[in-house]
Formats: sequence, structure tokens, C-alpha cells
Amino acid sequence: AKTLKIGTLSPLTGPYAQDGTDILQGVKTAVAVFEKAGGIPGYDKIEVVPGDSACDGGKATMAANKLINSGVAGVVGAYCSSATIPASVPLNQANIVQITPASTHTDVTGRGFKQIFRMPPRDDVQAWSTVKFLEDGLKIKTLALIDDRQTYTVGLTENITEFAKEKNKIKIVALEHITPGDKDFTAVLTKLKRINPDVIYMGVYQPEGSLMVRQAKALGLKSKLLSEDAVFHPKFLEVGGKAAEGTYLTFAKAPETKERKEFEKTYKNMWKAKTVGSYGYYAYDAGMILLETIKKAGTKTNKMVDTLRNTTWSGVTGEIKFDYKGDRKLAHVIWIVKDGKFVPYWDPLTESYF
Amino acid sequence: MDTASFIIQQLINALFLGSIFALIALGYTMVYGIIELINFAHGELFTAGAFIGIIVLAALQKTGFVESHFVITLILVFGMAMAYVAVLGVAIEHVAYKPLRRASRLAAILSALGMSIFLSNGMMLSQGVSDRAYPSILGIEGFSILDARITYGQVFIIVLSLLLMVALQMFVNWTKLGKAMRATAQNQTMARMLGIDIDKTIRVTFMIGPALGAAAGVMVGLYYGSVRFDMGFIYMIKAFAAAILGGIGSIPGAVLGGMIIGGVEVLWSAFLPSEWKDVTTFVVLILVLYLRPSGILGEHVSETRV
Amino acid sequence: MASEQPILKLEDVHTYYGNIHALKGVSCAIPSGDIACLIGANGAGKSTTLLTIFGVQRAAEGKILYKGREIHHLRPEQVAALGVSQTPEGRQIFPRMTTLENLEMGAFLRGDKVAVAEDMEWVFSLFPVLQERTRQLGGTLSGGEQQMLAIGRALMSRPELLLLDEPSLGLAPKLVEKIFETILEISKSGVTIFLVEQNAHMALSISNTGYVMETGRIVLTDKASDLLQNEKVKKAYLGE
Amino acid sequence: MAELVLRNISKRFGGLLAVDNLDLDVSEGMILSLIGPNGAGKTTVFNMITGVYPPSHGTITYRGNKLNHLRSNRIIRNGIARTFQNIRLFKSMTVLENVQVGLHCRTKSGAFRALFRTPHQKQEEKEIIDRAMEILEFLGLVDYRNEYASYLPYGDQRRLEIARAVATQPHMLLLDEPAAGMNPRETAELMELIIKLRDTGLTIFLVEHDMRLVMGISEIVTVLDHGQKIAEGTPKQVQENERVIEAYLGTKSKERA
Amino acid sequence: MPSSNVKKFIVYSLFMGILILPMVGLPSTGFEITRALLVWGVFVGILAFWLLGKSIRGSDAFQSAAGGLAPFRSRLFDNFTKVPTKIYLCLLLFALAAYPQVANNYMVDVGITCLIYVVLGLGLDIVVGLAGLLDLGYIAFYAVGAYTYSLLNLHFGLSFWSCLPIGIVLGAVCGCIIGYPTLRMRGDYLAIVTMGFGEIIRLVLNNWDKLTKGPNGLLGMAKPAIGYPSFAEGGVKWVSYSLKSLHSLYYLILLIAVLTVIGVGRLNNSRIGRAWIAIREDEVAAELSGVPTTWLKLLAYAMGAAFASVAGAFFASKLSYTNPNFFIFMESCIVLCIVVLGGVGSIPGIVLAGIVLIAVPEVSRELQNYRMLVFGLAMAVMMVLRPEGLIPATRHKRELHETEGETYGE
Ligand SMILES: Nc1ncnc2c1ncn2[C@@H]1O[C@H](COP(=O)(O)OP(=O)(O)OP(=O)(O)O)[C@@H](O)[C@H]1O
Ligand SMILES: Nc1ncnc2c1ncn2[C@@H]1O[C@H](COP(=O)(O)OP(=O)(O)OP(=O)(O)O)[C@@H](O)[C@H]1O
Ligand SMILES: [Mg+2]
Ligand SMILES: [Mg+2]
Repeated sequence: AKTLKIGTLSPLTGPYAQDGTDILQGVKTAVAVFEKAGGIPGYDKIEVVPGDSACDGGKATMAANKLINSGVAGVVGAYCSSATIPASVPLNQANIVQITPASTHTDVTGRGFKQIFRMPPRDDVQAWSTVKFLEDGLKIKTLALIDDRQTYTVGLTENITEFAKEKNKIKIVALEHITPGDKDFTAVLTKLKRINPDVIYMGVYQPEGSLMVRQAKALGLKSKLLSEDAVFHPKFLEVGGKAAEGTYLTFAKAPETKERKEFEKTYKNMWKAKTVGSYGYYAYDAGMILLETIKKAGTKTNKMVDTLRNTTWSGVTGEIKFDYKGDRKLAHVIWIVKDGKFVPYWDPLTESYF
Repeated sequence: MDTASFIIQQLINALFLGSIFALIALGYTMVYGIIELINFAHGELFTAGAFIGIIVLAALQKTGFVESHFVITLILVFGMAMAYVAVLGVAIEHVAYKPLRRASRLAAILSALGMSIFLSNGMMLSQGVSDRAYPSILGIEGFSILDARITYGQVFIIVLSLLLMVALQMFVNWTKLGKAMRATAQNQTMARMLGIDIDKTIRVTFMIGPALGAAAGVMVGLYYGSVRFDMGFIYMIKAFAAAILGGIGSIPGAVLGGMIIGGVEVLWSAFLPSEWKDVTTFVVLILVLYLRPSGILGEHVSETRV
Repeated sequence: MASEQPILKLEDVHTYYGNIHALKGVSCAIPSGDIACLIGANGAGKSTTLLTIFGVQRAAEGKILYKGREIHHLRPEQVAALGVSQTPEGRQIFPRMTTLENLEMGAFLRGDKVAVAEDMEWVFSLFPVLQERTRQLGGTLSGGEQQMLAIGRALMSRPELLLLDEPSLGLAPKLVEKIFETILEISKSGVTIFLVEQNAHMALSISNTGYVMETGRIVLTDKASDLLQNEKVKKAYLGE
Repeated sequence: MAELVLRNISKRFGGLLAVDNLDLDVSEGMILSLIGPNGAGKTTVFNMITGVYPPSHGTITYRGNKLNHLRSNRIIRNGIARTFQNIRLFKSMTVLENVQVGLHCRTKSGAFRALFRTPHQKQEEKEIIDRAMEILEFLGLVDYRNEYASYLPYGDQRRLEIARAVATQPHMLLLDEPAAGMNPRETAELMELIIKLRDTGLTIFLVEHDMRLVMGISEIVTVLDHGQKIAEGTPKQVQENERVIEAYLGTKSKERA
Repeated sequence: MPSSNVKKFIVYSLFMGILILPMVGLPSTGFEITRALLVWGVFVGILAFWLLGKSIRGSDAFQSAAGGLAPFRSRLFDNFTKVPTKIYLCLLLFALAAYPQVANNYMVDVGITCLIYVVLGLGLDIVVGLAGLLDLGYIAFYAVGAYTYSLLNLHFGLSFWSCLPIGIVLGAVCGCIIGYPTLRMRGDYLAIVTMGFGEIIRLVLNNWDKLTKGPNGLLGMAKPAIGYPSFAEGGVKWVSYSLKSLHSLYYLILLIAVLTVIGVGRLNNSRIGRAWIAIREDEVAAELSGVPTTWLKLLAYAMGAAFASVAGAFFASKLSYTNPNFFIFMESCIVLCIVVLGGVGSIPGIVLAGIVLIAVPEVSRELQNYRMLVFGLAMAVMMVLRPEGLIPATRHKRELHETEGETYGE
């Protein structure tokens, strides 16, 4: 008659509440699926303790402490790197396994904490795929970057700049910035229209990304648009509409496995949702491997860490294998929006079209 | 794109952004002008207007009415959003501000802030946390001046907001309401003793101001193509800045302030490092207020009359 | 001359400021066309009486009748609509409106533009200074100028009942004379006047009836000319 | 030389010349009254002396120091204090505290001494209270010391204003219509009070429309009209001056006074 | 219920009904009304309860009953007031000190956050409450403190304690810089300018990559340490003990908070505090009573900023991380809420509000999305019911004779 508790940390309030809710729901789906498949011997119930990190350092540590106190065996979270980093300190002190389904900042795993893992590829991995595509796929000469000066997007544009300088095939002709929450980006876009770079990289989140493609169309920009996984969201297609057509995006390519279809169906049923948000997948996988680990190794942290390190998991986001830092090897591929859908387009590993 | 069209294009961008700021600032300044309250909920009223617009539009789209009666659709969408938000404004006034008329200004500001949080979270709960696509009925067709593009949607919105501003100015000047509002703002008790029904005056203000906000909300939704529960916040701040910059309580001031804020934002981004755009906006605001402590067109009273 | 039915009647009116019991049962009746004068020490409740009549302060108990109609539950704007106007204590000028606008506000309820313009001329003839200051903001006028503006504004509504709270306050002696002359003149045109004054001597000498107020009660009512001779009144309020 | 010297003072508000080339001397220890029709510029003179706004033209000298362009609080520190035509008390402070604020410019302890509550600061706080009590005693307001200023009856508020002004330990006190709104009896009390204040060594500079007060206590009366001095002299001289009667006093007052 | 209350009930319920309308779901998400109805129901319930209470309290029966109880109540009250306030304060302090011993880590963490906000609230009270300057950018000074400590610690290895005075001075300087252009402004012009300054500081921190690492934030600052002499192993050695645990951090912030309470209390009852209040009440009259208003307004900004700066340094060292995102406008609003809700100028009120406003929403996270909804509504309702704040400030009253009973409260 024991209950196993696992915690989540994600912004359930504030502007990122959508992604935060996706994460919570992803983990809850994992628990449901796992329990249905037999659960863990010795426990008759698995409970998800939600923590609201609110994308704020202070609140995130409080939430983390709360999870520690409620005796969770592991934590999935958090979302914003600026919340994950402070929240990981008490979790590290309490020696609780943490898997972030979203934070990509290099410092998240780069501080020597043993029990922290992450599902999505790091900023530099994504930047590498991006630059590779621009250099070898599109073979362009000039690139303009836009970011919204948030931790995530700045990480991406910085890394892209660095990679681009390495081979010096691409010239970065502009680095522009917008304010998150703004709706009008015409000033910056007009500026870029004048420069007319081959590609404009939009290092922004989905709401701004959707608006940006529309305004680019309205202004008659000729440059191609390229964006990243934060924009890879059904909402982008919905809001962007026709203007979104032809936009390239980087996103991890998962095999269209049976499990994935199954998961999507369960998720949609459980949450009465039309689509699954991208972090739902990562969170589901994080939840699943956390539960698998406990099933295999019990709740002793050392054993859990060993198991997590040494196992190759297969999840709905593809193969999962952690390196010594806790980072995952996962390549992004390039997608394109075509006929109102995301379609895989180019694979940087094989340098070939799908 | 040559320099001339670049500049024209950026001026168009500035004009467009400025007229939206101006419209929100107008509603804001009206409410402020009469009860001297920073109406933090104005941003939420703006958002609510956008949501009502989307509801009406979605409903009409289902019936195929939009294609057949485009103009009537627009009238309906704007009309319903403005009417509803006007009622909402009155409701807020009644519940959260009216009881505080005699209390300290800070208490009223907090009550407004509370209302803002309440409404924004309420909308989040019901309309979802992510942005919603606005049916794009305005399209992106337009025409070019040199190489600068302007869409018909933009023209429509600029013209409509100018019309609304002029209508408001005429309404306030030609009816006794304008005078009643100013008197109410300056001395409520005396205004009442002269026969002004200040409850009615305030109520009307709380209808017009939010209704203008709602119109702006619908415009933003229609043109940009999405709405979200928290989008009012940034606009509220900009409108607040615009209203103060122009001289709070002054209708032409609000328009001027909105244009300046929009202009500074766009033109700074256009020629200089864009990450400092917001810093510049605030610096301009502070500089102007430093030189003219009651705003550009604000009534300059030497309050040191002793 | 005063007719039978009083235009204004107070019956046992009580008013509170929070816990402070400011009026403790005020009763009086003012005949139509009369000039009545209320005198009393500082803090006696004179201003409160006027404010209560106007509905700015609520009468907690008692009745106020205007032309036989109960008005104690009416709001100030409703009272104003009945043809009552007031120059309140502290002048209450709209500081960020010009002199002209302030005067126009006095005629807020009136629609007859021609008559309003005439009255404006009349006010300017009473206070020529105001005409020189039409474009100046009310808040920057001198103390006395504001006082004239407050009186002028009250006249602009063409009231039937005029409540004046210390109209001579802050006015130069010459103007004080003028004010009292004007009051007499207005009264002659049929307006009833209820006057509160510290300048008791002058006030009583133009009034018909006088009331003396002490700590929230009217303690003495008499013909004004008699009050002028009353020893107690002389001592306490006339400074003789 | 007189304590306060105004030379060629003018003040212009837009098109209006509120004070026009005025010369005025106030000698130590006297009671001087400034009278004149409404809008003559009396309050404006006070405002210029106390630095509310600078004169458009001319110089103001106090005990040999030029006051033009000094900030008000410095002028008060130099020894000039004033009251206001429309009462301006600190309404939500107690009577005692109102007076304590007046003592601000004569005390020194800053924020750091207050934070660490040094012996010097404690001592000074005690002195502030004692001094404030003395002043309240002098003006007969001790019993009200714990009332909020706004709850005082009108006449007492006027006296509290004087108390606050006296607390700045001035040499010269400017009183702007102190008797406005007072009845004759209260005015008589005020008259005594002003004389009492003068007897403590204060110079009194009075603006007032109550002729009984002005004529009763002034040594010199200056009359202003349209910003210009039209007469100056003893009360008796001024009262009989035709220009003054015409511009200011009116005919009836002559009979009464 | 008197009919006026019934009318009130109907009117308010109706208006509230309109207010919740935007919460009705959209056709596209499925028409959803239960949530809106729930919110409405709760509101109506509370309203009915309150009005009922009000009419019962107003009724004659209650009045006479209360009259009968009055002597009893006053005796009770007397007994309470007979105990000197100092004893209560000691008890409170003891409770606060004992708190971590009985609370778990989470609760201690919440306690720390509350105390940080108490310090911020008291600091802002100097500016808003005492000097009457509406400041919407106060959180910027919190940022200044946090970044001063972070940068000095990371680059120069300066300890928490040596950074404190530097942070205080820098905060005060920033306070003056912000204060200077606002000196001539009043009311809401001040509000927008201070808000603008707050945003400017945040944006500069966010954009100045070279110094602040921009949105990446600064990471890895040392925790505060305390040193003590150790006599073990012969001879005296200076051992430094790093305050790593939540408990020790709690005691540190408790100390800071207590010092802040004492400091603000002393300022309030000093010549400086009185001058501030005089400025709040009537700036012109204050200047003309010999108060150097310009200097004192700057001083208010500087003092307020200094307290925020201390809190910021503590915050940064507690998290070992800082990021410009922590210092958004909403944070300024929350601090302002603490001041106003507690009662402008009232130290006990602000302490109470700091605890209530931070702890209650934090602990009620179970409510999830409804939390902020309720928070917003509660704020408006609180202001309507108690516009003076939870514990309104009373000005200090001076007794001449011991016998006169002191009266507090409304
Ligand atoms: N706003 C108020 N709040 C509290 N008490 C007040 C208020 N206004 C007046 N009072 C009190 O009510 C009483 C009557 O005041 P009122 O102003 O009517 O007196 P008054 O006779 O007009 O005196 P004055 O000659 O000074 O004008 C006084 O004791 C006064 O202190
Ligand atoms: N800030 C200002 N702006 C414009 N005009 C002003 C200003 N202040 C004063 N005035 C004008 O200057 C003139 C002198 O005003 P002042 O207040 O000095 O008169 P006063 O002699 O004190 O009159 P009173 O006896 O009525 O108080 C008045 O006509 C007034 O309207
Ligand atoms: Mg009175
Ligand atoms: Mg004057």
C-alpha cells in the first residue's frame, strides 16, 4: 500500500503556461500509460506532484523544495533555463533525480551535478544542425538573425554565429532583436528587407514567430525564413496560416513508431486536445524513463543515476541515451511547412533530403 | 529597396503602430482624466474586446456570412466588441472603483491592479493560455508606394482609428459631457452641486474609454492575426506612456503621445540597434517629462499658487 | 416679501461626520423671498447645515423640505436641479478651468444660451475684475478673485434659493459692501437667500431673520434687527 | 537698515503685471500691514519673499543677504516664516507633529543618526518635543496636541499654522489673512496673540482685509493697488487717504471705523 | 436584510455576472460555462455572506447584544493592552526564530521569500508610504543589489558582507539618479517615470551581455559566510562557515528583516520621517516650513533603494543565480501591493501583508490556475473593504500624563 510520487516543475501560470501545462499533462499521461501496463511492483499508486515554477528563479526553488518535502522520487522539469538552474540546486542537495524536458541552456548540465538529465538537445546541437543546413543544404551566402533576447533564443543565435564563423561560408549580415510580447515587428523586418539576406533566422517563440511570418509576407520579404523548435507548434500553423508556408524549422525527428501514435491517441483522449504540444512528447518520455528506472533500480538515487546513464531507452522522441553530463544525443532535422503541415525536409547527419 | 522607399515604409509602419497606441491611449486618458486613476485593467478590456471580436467573427464565419456581407460583418464585429466591453467597463467601475472614490488613490490603483489580474487570469482560464488565430479576413493584399508596401487592412485600420479619434473629440467638445467630465475630474463635490450627475458622467466615460480599447483590440486581432489573454499588458504600458507623454486628460495629447511612442519604437529599430528600442522609448518619455513635467499638451498649472 | 409657505424647512436635522455629531437637531423655516442669516462660532455647524441641505452630507435624521417637498434623500445634483445653488466653504473653484469656464459650469443645467449670456454680462458688471481674468485658470486667481468667481458661478444658475457660505470671506472692505448690496438686490428679484456669515454685523443688518447656532443646535431665532440689539449676541458675535 | 528690503520688485504672470516696481522696507520689531484690493498683489509679494517664485525683476534683501533665487527652505532658515491664505496644514499628522515639522530647519540629526539612534539624536528628539510643547502652550493648543490637524475647528487651525511658523524660530513672521473666517471676538483674540508675538521680538508682516485688526495693531500700513504702492503711513494717515478710500476702503467703512 | 442590502446584492451579483463573461469558453474550444459559473457562485456566496453579516451587525438586536458585551470586551482589551508591546514583540520574534525548527524545507523557503518581500515592502514604504512618492519601478534596486553582489563576487571574489555596503551605496546612488528627474513631477507622472526606469534597468541588464551575460544570467555566486574563531588543534584559527542550508539563510534574512523593521521604525519616528510625511501631505507647505524637500525626496529614494539592494544581494546569494527576468514590472506591483494592502506607513501592516501576500498564494498552489484569479479578485475586494490597509497606520501620539489611556485603531 505504498504510493510512488514523482514531481513536475513547469510554468503553470504566466505566459508560458501552455508549454508548462503540456509538460504536466505529458508526465501524467506517462503515469497513466505506465500504470495501465502494470505499474511498479510494491507500489499500488503513482502520484504526480505538480510544481509551478512560473519561469521564475525564486518561485522555482520554492516549488523544488516543496517537491523535496513531499518525498518525490524524481522530478521532471523545469521549463525555462532561468528556473531550472536555480531549482536544480536544492534538488541536487537533496540528491533527487531531475530530468528537464525543455531547458536547453548549456549551464543546466554543465555544472557537475550528477543527477540531472535533459531530454531535448542542447542549444549548440541545434545550432550545429541549423548551420549545417544553411551551409550544405541551402548553400546560402548571407544570413540575418533575429532573437528576442531571452535565455533560450540568445543561446541559439550566439551558437549559430559561432558555428557560422568556423567555416566562414556564411556571412551574418544582421543581428536584430525584438521584445517578447510585442506584436509589431515590421520595423525590424523592413530593415531586413532592405538588406535582403538569403535567409532570416527567427530565434523567437511561437507567438512571435507566427506573427513574424505574416508580417514578412505582408511586407513582401523575399528572404527565406528559418526558425527553431520553440516555434514548432501546431499554433504556428494555425496563426501563421498561409504565410507560414515554406518556413524551415529545426526540430528533432522522431520515428513514426507505433508507440508514438499510441501516445498521441492517449494524450488527445486524456486531455481532450486536438494536438500534442512539442514539450508533451519530451515530458512523456522523461516521465516514462523515470518510471522505468524506478522499476528497474528502485528509488535509490545512485542506482537510478547509473541505470539512467547506462541504458539506451527508446521513446516517442526517438532513441534516448545520456552522455556523462546528462545530455542526450539527438539530432535535429530540418522541417518545412507544406500545405499547412510540418514535413521533414533535410537531414543534417546524412546531408540528404527526406 | 532604396533609401526613399525604406524611409517611407518605416514611416508607414510608425504611423500604423502609432495609431493603435493612440487609440488605446485615448480610452486610457479619458478614464484617467476623470477619476485620476491608473486603470490597470484597461489592457484587459482591450484584450476582452479582441476576444469578443473573435467569437463574433468565428460565429459569422460558420454561417458563411462573412463572404457575402463583408461590411456588415465588420460593423457587427466592432459593434459587438465595443458594446460588450463598454458594459464590462461599467461593471468594473461599479464593483472595483466606485466604492473607492473617497479612499486614497493608492487603494484605487491597487483595486485596478487586482481587477487586471482577475480579468487576465479569467481570460486565461476560459480562452486558453496559448494564442488564438484570428480569422484573417483582411488579407495581405495592398499596394506599393515606390517599393514600400501598405496593405488595405492597414489603410482600413488607420482610417478607422482616425475616424474614432475625431468622433470622440467632437463628441467630447460638442456635448456638455466633456465639460462635465473635466469638472468631475477636478472637484467631484462641486460638480455635483452644479447639477452634474457624476455617476452618470463616470459611467459614460467608463463606456467610451473601454469601447475605444475594444475597437483597438479588434483591430490588433484582425491585423496581426492572433490574440492572447495577456497581450493587453504591453499595450497598456505603451498606452499609459503615450497618455502621460501627451499630457494626461488631453485627447489630442493622447493621439500625439501614441504617435510619438509608435514613431520612436519603429524609427529607432529602423536605424539603430533594435535591442535598445524599449530603453529608448522610456528614455524619451523621461526626457520629455523632465522638460515638461505635465506632458506635451498637458495643462500646465503652476501648482505653487499658495 | 415673505409669503406663508416656507420655501425651505428643516425639521430636527441630525448630521454626522463619522462619529462626530455635527448637527444635533436643527430646525428652521425660511419664507420664500426672505434673507435669512445664520451666525455662530467656528465649528458650530453652519457650513454643515448648508451642506446637509444640499445633500452633500446626508441628514441621518430629520426632514428637509423644499417648497413642501422632501429633499433630504436627494443627491446634490438633484437638489441643484430644483433651483438651489450654493457658494460653498473654501470656494471650490475648478482650478484647471478658466474663469470663463468656471462661470459656464455654473449654468450647466441651463439650456437658454441667450439668457446665460445675459447673466454672464451681469456677473461681469458685478465683478469687473473677473472680466479681466476670463482666460486665467481658476486655480491661479487671487483669494478674493476666487471668492468673486464662486459667487458669480452660483448666480449663473439663476437659483430660486441661494445658499451663501461666508461670501465676504477674503474680500476687500469695499467689495464686502458691494457684496451685501448685491445680496439685497438679488433678493429683491425674488430669490430666497440663506446666508452664513462671520461678519455678523453686516449680515444681520441686511437680513430679515437671524439664527444663532451653537455646537450643532440653533439656540436663538429672531428678527435680525432684534438680534443686532441682543446683548448676548452683541458680546459673542459682534465683538462689542 | 531695515530688516527686509524690497527694491524695484516686479512680478509678471503672462500679460499681467501682478506687482509693479514695488519698494518696501520692513524694520525690525515692527508690525507692518500690507493691504489693498483683491488681486492687488499682496500674496504675490509674500510668495516672492518666501521663494515660491522668483521676482521677475528687482531684489529682495533680508538682513543684508539677497534672497532672490534662494530655495524656500533656505529662506525660512534665514529667519522668515509665513502662514497661508488658504490653510495648508499637514492634515493627517497630529497637532504636535505639525509643530515638530516646523522645527525641522533648526535641528540637525540626519537619517543615519536616526537609524542608529545615537545619543545626540535622542537628546535632540527630546528637545524637539519640549520646544514644540512650549510653542503649543504659548498658543494655547496644548490640549489638542494629539488631535489630527484636520479635526481642529477653523480658528484653531489658523493658530496652528502660526504655531508651525513660529516653530521655525523666525525673526520675521508673514501672516496672510490670519483673520479670514473668524468672527469679531476671535479676531480680537488674534489681535492680542499677534501683539504677544511681536513682544517676543518678532517682526510681523501682515496681509489682512479686516480693518479693525489692521488699524488696531499696525505701526505702518502700506497700500497696494494693481501691484503699485499707492499709500504708506500710520493707520490714521492711510485711513484718511482719499485714494485708499476710493480704491479699497469704500465710503461706508469710514463712518464705521 | 434591509432592502438596500438586497439591492446591493442584486446589483453586484449582476455586474459580477458581466465581469465573468469573458471567461465563458469560445465556440471553437467548446462552449464552457462551468468555470465561469463557479467563479460567479463563489463571488455571490461571499457577497451574500458579507452583506448578511453587515446587516446583522447593523441590526438593533446585535447592537444591544454588543452593547451588553462591551464592558467585557473592553476589559479583555484592557488586559491585552496592559501587557507592554515589547512582550508581544518578543513573543513574535521568538515564534519567528523557532519557525524553522518546526517547519520543513519548503516552508522555510517560503518563509525566506516572505521575509525578503517584507524587507522590500518596508523599503518601498519609505518612498511610497512616508514620502508619498508613487514608485512603480522599485524592483530595479533589488536588481541592483543582486547584480552588484553577483558581479563583485564572481569577478573579484568579494564576500557577501563586503559587497553589502557597496550594494547599499550603489542602490542609493541609483535611487538618486532615478529620483532626480522626478523631483518636479507629481502623482502618476512619477508612476510612469519610475516604471520606465525600472524597465530601463532591467533591459540594460538584459542587453549588456559583456557585463551581465544578458539573459543567460550570472551563476555560481558564493553563499554568505560567517566567521568565528576556533580553538581546536591548539592556537586560534578563524573558521568561516558558509550559510548553505536553508535554515541558516532563514536566520540571516530574519536578521535583515528585523533590522529593517527597526530601521524603518526609527526613521518613521524621527525628524526625517516627520519631514517625509509632511512632504506627502503638502509639499509646498513643507518646503515653506523649512523642510528641504528636494534633498529629502532624494533621501527617501536612496534609503528605499538601499533596503531593496540588501534584499537583492541576499536573494542572489541564496539562489546563487540571477537573471534579468526576475526583476519584471509585476514584481514592483507585488511589492506595492504589500505596502498598500498592509497599510501605507504602517510597519506591522506591511509585515503582515508581506507574509500574507507571498505565503498564501504560494501555499495555495493547489488551486493552480484559479489561484491568480482569486488573488486578483481578493485584492480588489480587500481594497474596497479596507482601503486603509490591513493595519492602518496611526500617527504617534504623545502622552503627558500616565493616566490617559492610549487609543489605537480607527
Ligand atoms: N470633514 C469633516 N470631518 C470631520 N469633522 C468635520 C468635518 N467637517 C466639519 N467637521 C466638524 O463638524 C463641526 C461643524 O463644522 P462646520 O464646518 O459645519 O462649522 P462652521 O460652523 O461652518 O464653522 P466655521 O465658521 O469654521 O466655518 C465641527 O466640529 C467640525 O470639526
Ligand atoms: N500663477 C499665476 N498665474 C497668473 N496670474 C496670477 C498667478 N498668481 C496670481 N496671479 C494674479 O496676480 C494678481 C495678484 O494676485 P495676489 O494673489 O497677489 O492678490 P492678493 O493681493 O493676494 O489678493 P487677495 O486679497 O484677493 O488675496 C491677481 O490678479 C491674480 O489673478
Ligand atoms: Mg463654515
Ligand atoms: Mg491674497
